[in-house]
Amino acid sequence: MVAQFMSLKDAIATCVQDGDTVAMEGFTHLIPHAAGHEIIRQKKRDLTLIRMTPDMIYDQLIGAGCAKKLVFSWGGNPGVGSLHRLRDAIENSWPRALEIEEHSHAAMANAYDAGAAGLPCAVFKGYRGAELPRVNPNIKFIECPFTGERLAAVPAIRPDVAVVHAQKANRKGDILFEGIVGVQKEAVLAARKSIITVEEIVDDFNDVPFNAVMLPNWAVTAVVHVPGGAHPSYAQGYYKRDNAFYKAWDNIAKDRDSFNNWLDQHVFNGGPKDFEAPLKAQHSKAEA
Amino acid sequence: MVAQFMSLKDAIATCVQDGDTVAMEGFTHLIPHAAGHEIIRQKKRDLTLIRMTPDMIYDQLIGAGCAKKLVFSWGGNPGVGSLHRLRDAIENSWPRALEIEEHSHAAMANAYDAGAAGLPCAVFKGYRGAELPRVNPNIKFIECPFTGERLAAVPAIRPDVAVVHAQKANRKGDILFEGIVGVQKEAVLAARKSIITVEEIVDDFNDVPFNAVMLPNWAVTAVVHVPGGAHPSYAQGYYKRDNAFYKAWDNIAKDRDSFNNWLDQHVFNGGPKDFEAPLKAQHSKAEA
Amino acid sequence: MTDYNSTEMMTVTAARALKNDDVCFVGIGMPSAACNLARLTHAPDITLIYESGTIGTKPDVLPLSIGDGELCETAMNTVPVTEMFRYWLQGGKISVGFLGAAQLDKFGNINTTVIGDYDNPKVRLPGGGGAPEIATSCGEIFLVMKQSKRGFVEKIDFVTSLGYGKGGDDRASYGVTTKGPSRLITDLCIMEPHPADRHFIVTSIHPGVSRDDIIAATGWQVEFADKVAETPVPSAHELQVLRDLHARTNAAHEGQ
Amino acid sequence: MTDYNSTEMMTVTAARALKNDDVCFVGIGMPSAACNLARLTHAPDITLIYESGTIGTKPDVLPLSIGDGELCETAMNTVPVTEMFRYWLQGGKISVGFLGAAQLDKFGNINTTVIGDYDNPKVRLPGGGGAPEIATSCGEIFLVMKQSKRGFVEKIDFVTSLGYGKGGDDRASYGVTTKGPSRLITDLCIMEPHPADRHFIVTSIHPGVSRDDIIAATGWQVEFADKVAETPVPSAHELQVLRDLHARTNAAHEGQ
Repeated sequence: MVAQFMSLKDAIATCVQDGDTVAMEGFTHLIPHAAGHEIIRQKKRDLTLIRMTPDMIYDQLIGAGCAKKLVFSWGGNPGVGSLHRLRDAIENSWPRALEIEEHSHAAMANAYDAGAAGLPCAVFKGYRGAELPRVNPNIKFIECPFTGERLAAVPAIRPDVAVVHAQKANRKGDILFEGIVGVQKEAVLAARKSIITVEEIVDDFNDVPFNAVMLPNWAVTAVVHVPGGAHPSYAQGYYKRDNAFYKAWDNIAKDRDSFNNWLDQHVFNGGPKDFEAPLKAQHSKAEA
Repeated sequence: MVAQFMSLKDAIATCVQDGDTVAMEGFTHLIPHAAGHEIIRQKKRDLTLIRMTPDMIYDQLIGAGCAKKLVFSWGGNPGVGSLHRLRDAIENSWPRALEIEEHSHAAMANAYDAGAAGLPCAVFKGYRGAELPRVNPNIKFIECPFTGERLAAVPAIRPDVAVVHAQKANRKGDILFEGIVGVQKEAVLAARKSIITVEEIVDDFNDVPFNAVMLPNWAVTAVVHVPGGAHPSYAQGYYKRDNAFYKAWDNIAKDRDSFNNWLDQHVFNGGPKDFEAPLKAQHSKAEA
Repeated sequence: MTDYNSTEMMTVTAARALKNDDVCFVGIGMPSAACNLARLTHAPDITLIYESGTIGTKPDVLPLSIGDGELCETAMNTVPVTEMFRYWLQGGKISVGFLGAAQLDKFGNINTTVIGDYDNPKVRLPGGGGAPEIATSCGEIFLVMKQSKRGFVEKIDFVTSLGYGKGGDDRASYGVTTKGPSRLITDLCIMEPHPADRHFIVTSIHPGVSRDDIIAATGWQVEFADKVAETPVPSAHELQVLRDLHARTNAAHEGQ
Repeated sequence: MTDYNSTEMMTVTAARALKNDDVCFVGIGMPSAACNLARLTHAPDITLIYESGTIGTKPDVLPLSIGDGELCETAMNTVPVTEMFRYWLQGGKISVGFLGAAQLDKFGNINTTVIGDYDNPKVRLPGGGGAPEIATSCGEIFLVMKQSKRGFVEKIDFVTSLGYGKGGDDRASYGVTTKGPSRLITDLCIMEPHPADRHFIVTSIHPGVSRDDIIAATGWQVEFADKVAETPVPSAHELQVLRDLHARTNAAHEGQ
């Protein structure tokens, strides 16, 4: 069950089925945008999308009608404002109704940790005095059997598929993450199947530090070479966050028509190769 | 509350009191042997000693009469055999009776994790069908509030003092661990006070990888420069495990008199400077 | 004296509340500006932690998100997000957390979830993110928010994060042992909790602001301390550092 | 044919039980020799994991402890011990665990804790270490142990780690869904669990060993399969690799 190298098209077609629970992670850094576009292109439907910060990537999937449910903890465009497609789905059921399951970051992080650790639930000091437990039946409380302290519990996250972006794979399919590593490793370990898009495939990892954040090839399903595949998010050591595009997204997504136009132009008539372009532009600018 | 640079003598005198709960960690690698000797020299008494693998370091402390209780999960000399001083204490109460609280590795690792995470207990899939829960009242079972699955629970480890050895501190007192990092970071974060002995003090950590295993100076109490301080354990990048001494320990510790002689010669009439000697010998042998 | 606007006054006042040995959980926006201003002026050794996992970060420009590359590049160490929330926040290692809100009540309870009914919202806000556990796990909380009748309300629509609950000892009844929102810094004044009942009391008014200005911008009945101080104005140095920081930030974010 | 001793026979037989795509949790001593022999012969891609946190290690000499520097230096990655037990072992990522014991019963339950009474032991053994959770979390367990009446007993003094419990479906009654001890490899034979009752049955006898030898070295009533195989002897290549490994190991450990 060692990782297979695949095209992005084949990886999504093989690993993601309609109705699946999908966690696409990356905490600001290394967000798998190219994979998100491919899911939209393949018109996957009825997905339950899990992600701490739904962000532009899920704004796109939700606006494109791929999702029936969202599990999340903070649904904004960081430093910019609202996720308009997410709000339109929640407030107006456009393009379809969206069920939500809302948590705090601490709950989601613990739930990924529990998923990776093979536990049915995460136990943590959370939600004390907060109102989410009233509206989310997946938040319960238990007592510490030693102290009697009341602790929050949430179900472990065990997605059908995890999709993440990393800097490097070696030729065996082992994966290396560097920088802000978020919950990606946990998401992959918690999932039944996983797709890892990477910036680069290298011969070996001989120069990697002992305690680097890595995944062995036997813990991964598909490895896909997609240079620039995190754009407009970033890949530490490769390219920077395209903050200007995050700001521009506000206008693109505000309006259904402009969103659909953008989708037609950049997703339905696009492909993973397009992700190399902004990367090259950034490089040539840096060199200029 | 930033880390203080201290002598080993002052660090132990300041941080370790009679009756304290002390966790000296290091999983085969980076075991703080020099600090152990200093605790024996200062004749600390009635300590509750916590450690996954009591190993030679606790064999010495127990044989020297420092401990009233041991919390542990595997009490042998790895690859060699018994810890004779530990067995003499349990089987014959020599030099004094030793209370034991016995766990599995998984339980201890989870209990350190829970201690670092500020939780009162650790919840994990453990002890299923095992007999330790019959003899250890600190093992209980709870039910997952979502699935009903039965899960083990143990109290979090929250020591008064954690003592660990690391490769490097910078001049601010930030700490770097590399290689087999065990549960050291967790032990320090779980403890009220901590002593870190280090191989080397460097000007800065500019060349350290983003995701290295580190502790910031404000999470540490005392930093002590003790080159060779892990011997006969090892420090990756500095010196190797002295496997021959681990084998020799079997004979030294087998007999009470030979143990006491060893203690007199190497501990009561020794000091942290002695730990540099085997290190130099190893270097000169390597160069020869 | 240099001219300054009310946002600058608020930012500088928030920055001054931070000490050199604080370990601070930083949110995006004003908290980030205030924390970095503190670091660049009176608190050079302050530890800034962003929930993306960066510990001891010293960014040259303010991040747009909580996970810009600059945060990692300048950090002492970057840990997984799971570790950040488990060992560092829940583990009680953070001395100060900064929070803002869409709605706030007089006990410092905050709403960043919805305006209106949860299941049928008038406005869907981003949600809690880190706030529910930041509010209870940090040593103390500084609230920073521009005053308005819409934001400072008698009853918030949703309790995203706990302040003093219903006041008095209510916070402790949830098993919370941390101090809670010890300071509320606005564009008009500073408020601090009543020692027993825990509702906010105005303890310092920014220069040029009247009591009526504060009352007009607050949805609850405002209470003033017996002795109300005048908030010290920003120094020329603080303003310069803050404006340089914003100028660098704007240049960096637009330039991409 | 090359001469070999019974330990070599046992080690080679254990090594042959491992597959190229196995992810194996390796204990010190014989399991370590068997796993590395497999890696150096028919299973070059096998993933060896030591509980010290090293993943995919390829040591040139056998470690004395489970945490020698060689393990880390040759590993693909080294993780904290907390992560090893939480994400990798408990997370169900390990296909095979190797365990030995001081005492073993016919259902593969093992004792590495005490001989005699727990509170008043005749012999205090090292204890469970990783074994209680290795026994239940790995996909399957290979038991490796030299046979003797003292070790292979009708009733063990302490159940350190679960095998098939009282037999039949008892293992599953503890909520355990993994396969359990699917193979017991001794210096005399191979035993495998009865498909329903789960007690061990001799399925293969090492060359030169008689049924009486096995019976004489077993504290429970030995059962033989209808068709008992003869265990294939070690090849010259396997013996050479194993002996070279031990020679390198002895030189390395004595030379310090």
